[in-house]
Amino acid sequence: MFAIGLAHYLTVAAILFTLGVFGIFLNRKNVIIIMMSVELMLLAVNLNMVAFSSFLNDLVGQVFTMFILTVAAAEAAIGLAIVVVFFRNRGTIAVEEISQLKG
Amino acid sequence: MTDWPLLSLTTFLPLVGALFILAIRGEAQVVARNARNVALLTSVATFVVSLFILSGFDPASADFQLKESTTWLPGTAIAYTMGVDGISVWFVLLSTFLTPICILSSIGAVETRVKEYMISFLILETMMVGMFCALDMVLFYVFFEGVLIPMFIIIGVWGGQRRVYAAFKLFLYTLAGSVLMLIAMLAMYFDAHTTDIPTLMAHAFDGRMQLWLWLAFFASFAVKVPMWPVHTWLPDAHVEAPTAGSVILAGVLLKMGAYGFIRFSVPMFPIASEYFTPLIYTLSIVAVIYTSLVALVQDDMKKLIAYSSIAHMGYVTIGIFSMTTQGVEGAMYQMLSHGIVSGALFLCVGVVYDRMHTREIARYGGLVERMPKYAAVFMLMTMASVGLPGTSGFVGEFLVLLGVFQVNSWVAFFAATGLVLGACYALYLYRRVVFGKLTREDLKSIMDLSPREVAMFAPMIVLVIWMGVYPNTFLEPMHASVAKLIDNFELAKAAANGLSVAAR
Amino acid sequence: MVDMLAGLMPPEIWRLIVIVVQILAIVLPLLIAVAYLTYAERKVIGAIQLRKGPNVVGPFGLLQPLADGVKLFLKETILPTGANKAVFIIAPMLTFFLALIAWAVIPFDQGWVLADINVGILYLFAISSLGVYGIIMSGRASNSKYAFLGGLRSAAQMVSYEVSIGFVLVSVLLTVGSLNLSDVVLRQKETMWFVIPHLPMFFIFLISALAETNRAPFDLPEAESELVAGYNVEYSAMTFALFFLGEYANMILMSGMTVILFLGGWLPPFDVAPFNWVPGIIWFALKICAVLFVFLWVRATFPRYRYDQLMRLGWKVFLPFSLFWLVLTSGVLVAFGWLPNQG
Amino acid sequence: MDAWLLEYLPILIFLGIAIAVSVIAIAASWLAGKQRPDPEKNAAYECGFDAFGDARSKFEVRFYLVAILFIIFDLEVAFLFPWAVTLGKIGLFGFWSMMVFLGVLTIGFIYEWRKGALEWE
Amino acid sequence: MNATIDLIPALPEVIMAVVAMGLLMLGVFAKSDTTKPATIIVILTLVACVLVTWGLGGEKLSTFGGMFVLDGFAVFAKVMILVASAFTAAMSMNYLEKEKLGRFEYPVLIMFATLGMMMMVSANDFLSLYLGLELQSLSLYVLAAYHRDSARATEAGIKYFVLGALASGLLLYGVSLVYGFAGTTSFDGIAKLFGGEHAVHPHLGFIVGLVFILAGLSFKISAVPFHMWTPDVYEGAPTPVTSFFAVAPKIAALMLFTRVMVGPFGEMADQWRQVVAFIAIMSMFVGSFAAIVQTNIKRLMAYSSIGHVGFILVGIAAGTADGVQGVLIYLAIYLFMNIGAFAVILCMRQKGRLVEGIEDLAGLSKTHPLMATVMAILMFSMAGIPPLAGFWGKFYVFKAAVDQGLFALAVIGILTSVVSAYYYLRIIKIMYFDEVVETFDRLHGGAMTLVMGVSTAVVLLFTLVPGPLLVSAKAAAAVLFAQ
Repeated sequence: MFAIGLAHYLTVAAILFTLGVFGIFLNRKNVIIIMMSVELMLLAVNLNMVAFSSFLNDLVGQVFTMFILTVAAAEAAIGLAIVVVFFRNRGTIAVEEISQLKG
Repeated sequence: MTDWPLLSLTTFLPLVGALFILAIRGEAQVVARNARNVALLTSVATFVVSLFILSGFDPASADFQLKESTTWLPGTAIAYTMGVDGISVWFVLLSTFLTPICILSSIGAVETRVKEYMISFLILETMMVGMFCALDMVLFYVFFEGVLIPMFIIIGVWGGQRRVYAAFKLFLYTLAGSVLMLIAMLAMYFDAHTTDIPTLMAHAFDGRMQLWLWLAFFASFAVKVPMWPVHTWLPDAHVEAPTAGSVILAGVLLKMGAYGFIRFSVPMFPIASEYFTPLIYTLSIVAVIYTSLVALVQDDMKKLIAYSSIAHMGYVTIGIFSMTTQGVEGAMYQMLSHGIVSGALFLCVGVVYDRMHTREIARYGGLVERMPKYAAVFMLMTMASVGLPGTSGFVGEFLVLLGVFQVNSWVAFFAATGLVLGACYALYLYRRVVFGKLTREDLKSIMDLSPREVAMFAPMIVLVIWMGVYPNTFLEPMHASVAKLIDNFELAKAAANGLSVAAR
Repeated sequence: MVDMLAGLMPPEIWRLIVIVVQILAIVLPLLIAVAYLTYAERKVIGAIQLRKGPNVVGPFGLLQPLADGVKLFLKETILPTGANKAVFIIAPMLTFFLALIAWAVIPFDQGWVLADINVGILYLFAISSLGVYGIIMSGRASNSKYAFLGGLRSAAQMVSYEVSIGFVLVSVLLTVGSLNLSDVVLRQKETMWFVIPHLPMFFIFLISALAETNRAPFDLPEAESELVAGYNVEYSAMTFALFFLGEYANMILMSGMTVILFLGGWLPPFDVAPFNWVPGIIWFALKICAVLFVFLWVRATFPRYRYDQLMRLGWKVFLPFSLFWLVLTSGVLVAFGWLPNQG
Repeated sequence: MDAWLLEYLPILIFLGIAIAVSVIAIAASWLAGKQRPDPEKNAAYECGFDAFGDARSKFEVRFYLVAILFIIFDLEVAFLFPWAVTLGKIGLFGFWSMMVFLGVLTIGFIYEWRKGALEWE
Repeated sequence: MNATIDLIPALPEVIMAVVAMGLLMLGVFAKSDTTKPATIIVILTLVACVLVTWGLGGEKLSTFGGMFVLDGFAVFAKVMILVASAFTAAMSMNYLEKEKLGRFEYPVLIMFATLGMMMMVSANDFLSLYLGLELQSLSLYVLAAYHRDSARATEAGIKYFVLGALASGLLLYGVSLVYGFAGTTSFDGIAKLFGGEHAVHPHLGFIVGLVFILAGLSFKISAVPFHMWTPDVYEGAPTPVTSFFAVAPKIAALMLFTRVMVGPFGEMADQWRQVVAFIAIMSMFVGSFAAIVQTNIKRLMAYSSIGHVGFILVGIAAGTADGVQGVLIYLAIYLFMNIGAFAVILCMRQKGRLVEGIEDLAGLSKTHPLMATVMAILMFSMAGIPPLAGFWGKFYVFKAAVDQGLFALAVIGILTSVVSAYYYLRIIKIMYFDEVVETFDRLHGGAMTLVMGVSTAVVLLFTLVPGPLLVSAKAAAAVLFAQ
């Protein structure tokens, strides 16, 4: 069959990343889905990092991944908090409702 | 006395006055009175100081004199350098001369926000004087652009009906022109590694580069002069500006462009100047004839004089680019004369405007009956504007025509045509305003010139006649500098030709 | 992985067979154990409440679990109309197979471990964290208010105690210096059962295990009086059975972890003659039984906690305390140079 | 494939078997039991009423809060794992680094506590 | 393993972190509201940190295994950031009191955000860069939504969060690629790899990573085409927060941008110059044209800041020490111009309520002549009219661009600056030429007056005494190019 090499990891990561980006831009429904898309992007990055780390025999990538995970958690926490206060003010988190400010 | 930093003193003295005015507090009436007094005092003092410049100036030398230099922007070759030569010294004096007159003229005219008005004017004076004294390109630019700020405020706050439009137009036109000049200056800096104007004059720029640089500078100066077709801001600005603003605009600001041609375009880019001379001629002639014709059909006094300014400045550019001694000196003379004459004409308009609050020519007529003194002053200035021998205007125009005739007789011919047209519109204006029957009711009670106004006009009258009768006083200090300018120009031209011959 | 399987030669195939057999050797006894745990539970509670418990099917009711199983197997599988069908079915499967595969790293005796990976504790921690998904999925997919609330409560409760469990694990790790579960036991052989130095942690772990498995007195998610049956209210037949099996398998798993972490795993209580004749796996099983008995005992005797009390206990008592204990442990170890693998 | 990955092979197989068992169990039960669905039977349980409204409604924000707190603390545990294992090697420096980290964490925890994030009812 | 770590280079950061956490504890345990004392403590700490940073300046110090450096460039940046934060913190006190939004978290968040920025400009590794950036961003997300009962503020928070997170994602993806193809995340390491004798030709993946990093950073500096969030966030966020956003984070992000571009990627200037130039041009265009139609002054300031970023990027595109010097000068001046402008905006109160319409400024020169003068000077300066300071920022960046032969860039830049002059003038026009509609409340707060005074003084006097800033900017810029 075929060997799983770096390229495969990178491809998967690239696909995940693209999905995440599209999720942010094409999603018209719910802010939570946007946040999940962001997480997906970070996941892709982590995959990249770990793949490279293993490939290069260098630990920095994995350390980086740990930090990304942590920061992503903090980010998710803050994002959720903001979404919650927004929901309290507007009673919805539909994306098309986030449109008071424009110009 | 000579070891004083006279030029800096002249430049920044008004600023000191402005600071004083800023500190004035209290009741509106008191503030206004004090602000006027301080401003007048400061500007007169500045004029007096500037006279010392003249006395310390050696007319025989073509060099820059009274030079001051100090480091300014560390890490670059850009320094604070001031100095005057036979060309710029007159402009410095013109500026310091006109400012007190402007301030005097606005005493009756400006009643609101006097404090700010006076501050603006003093800042404006600093910028103008500084610009003419600057011997560093960047310093020049700073002052050159800085003029816009007070001018914008003056027109915008104290101007007429469409003042906002006029102020924006003035600002954006001139800014758009001059920013290109900034790029050109930067390019020059990297080519010559200096921004010192005298050094740059000696620096030979590459021929191709000269063309670009010349165009960039042209963009700025042509707007400022203003040359056709970028002159459209001027009538608007003049019409909407308060009287004093118009005086300064016509008297000094327009000269900045022409000064720029003499200071930068011609000596630094001789090859390009040579190359573009036909362009200048064409535009200038179009300006002279076209604007004269336009002036004929104006029914707003100020607009008419504004268009006449454009025509007069057309002579100036023709004179400069004729590259003959007579031509350049004539251009210089024309500028000085125009500075005073058009300033005076605007003041004349201002005098009646202050009384009647209209500038429509049709609203006047027969003023001579009620205002004989005014009619006399107006007459003299109209004559000077037309170029009657014995007035300052004659000398300038005559010299320009003389100069350009040596180079290109067709240009001289068309320029002379402009003269005739100039006589038409000026006299036509005068006839409609001053002569005829005094029919309008509201004009019947109009007052003649007040002592303040007489004081305002007196020095101008003296100068106009002096310049017309004994021009040598004013031409003498120019000779050396102008001669040097032309010599260098010819030299550079010869060198370029030689080069191209060698290249063949 | 694919190419590895492709390149398999006979020895590898042999090895594969061994692995499958090993797995079956874990799964089948485990399922039986689960079945009899339910039986034991009913018997023990019955005994405590002075009842007999199941005694009809088979001798002493010993066949009762089988009968229950057959009944559930033959029942109709109900898929609620409003449910998200796929998720609804997957949820119990997830719960079930997570409960099973966690056993892959449990050492039953010295070397008796299916996958002797170096990060065993991390693996267990990860798998038990995933357990929340089954519950959340079932709660949401059912589209029933009871299930939804039950699922939420259950999830919140599980994650709350998971944090304390994490800190407890780290405390133990500090004394072991390895993430391998066999090493944990061996380290206890070198020193002593960790229940002695880490006594408070032992209790915290035990109680957290109760909460983690939604056992009484923390069985709020299934609180019949409030939420009918919690997240699995809509389930029937085998889907319900899988939840049930998974839960009880988890219970055994938590007991097993307790034993490994604190009670010396397969080690005999005293390494002297009569005790160390008995094989390790017996000791292991016995200890698990003992812990399981505690589970059942607790259920029979303690009243149910209120939800706020439950959360307070987790966040305001266990978490700070286990954190403090963690700092204390590491401090002591560093200060006295008792750290393992010093280098 | 690296040798150490082989250690995970049993887990993979185990996973396969476990999934297979659960799928087979449900499928077999589905086939074995009599399937006679009807609307009443398939309706969500709601104490005898017909279910009204979508069950996936708003819920208490505290559940979010718990989830968020969990994420944060669980991640810290993830940091603690490697630290705990290698504390012997990284010595005092490692110890104090983690203490600083835990100190920061504790400050956050105290803040949450005082702000009432841990209160129920 | 070296058991000790030299914390001296990070001393200001350590102080700030400790104080911030202390304030958090103080606030949460105190019986009464501690917003005001906390703000004052924060300001004092920031000022103290300016001194400490200054004192540490000089030689290049590095710590945390080379991930954190304190060189002249960082010192310059930090001083600017600290000054900006201190000023904005001071300006917000009055607002918080009036709007009854005082919560002690506000100053603490400011402090944390500032801390993040300090980390950013000292970062010498993508790891520390990321952490600094995120600490900053996370604090800013919260600050944007600080007014939690306002739908607009929370919406601003959401928008900022989503796009900020997206930007972080892009950045990280780029970092992961760069890491993979360079084998290191250290700036020095990357620079060494592609410079010097054994320079390697960068792999395509590396270039892609570079582009992603560029895009991610462009989001943070709100350069076109990644600027969409800026106007909304500026408008929606509480005004003091907007003023904070407009200055400190922007400085930090731009400094970071500069360091990343000329540091690790300095050898690849040819690859990124086109991109940066393009972004610069787009930003200048959008910044000048889109601002013309704005009616909300905060929105206008957003577009104005986009335009300024475009001008600053011109300096970066030059990629020389002169260019960086221009960037530093521009930023320093930008700092004062913007702070002053926001001080004025914060004083725009009618009947106790903040107003944000540009038209509300009408006739300000009659009712509040001093305030109008300040605003006019600042607007002229922003338009880049000499002799005001704003001109010099433009002068220096364009000088660098012309030096590098980027004439097209310079010409476009300078023409857009004329366009942007239009809307700055419009503000002056409204203040000076238009009639009063409704007058503002009397000016309150010494902090505002102080900020206005200081910024006006800087803007006015810079031309007279340009020396100190120019010299230090030159020195700071030289650091990045000293190998």
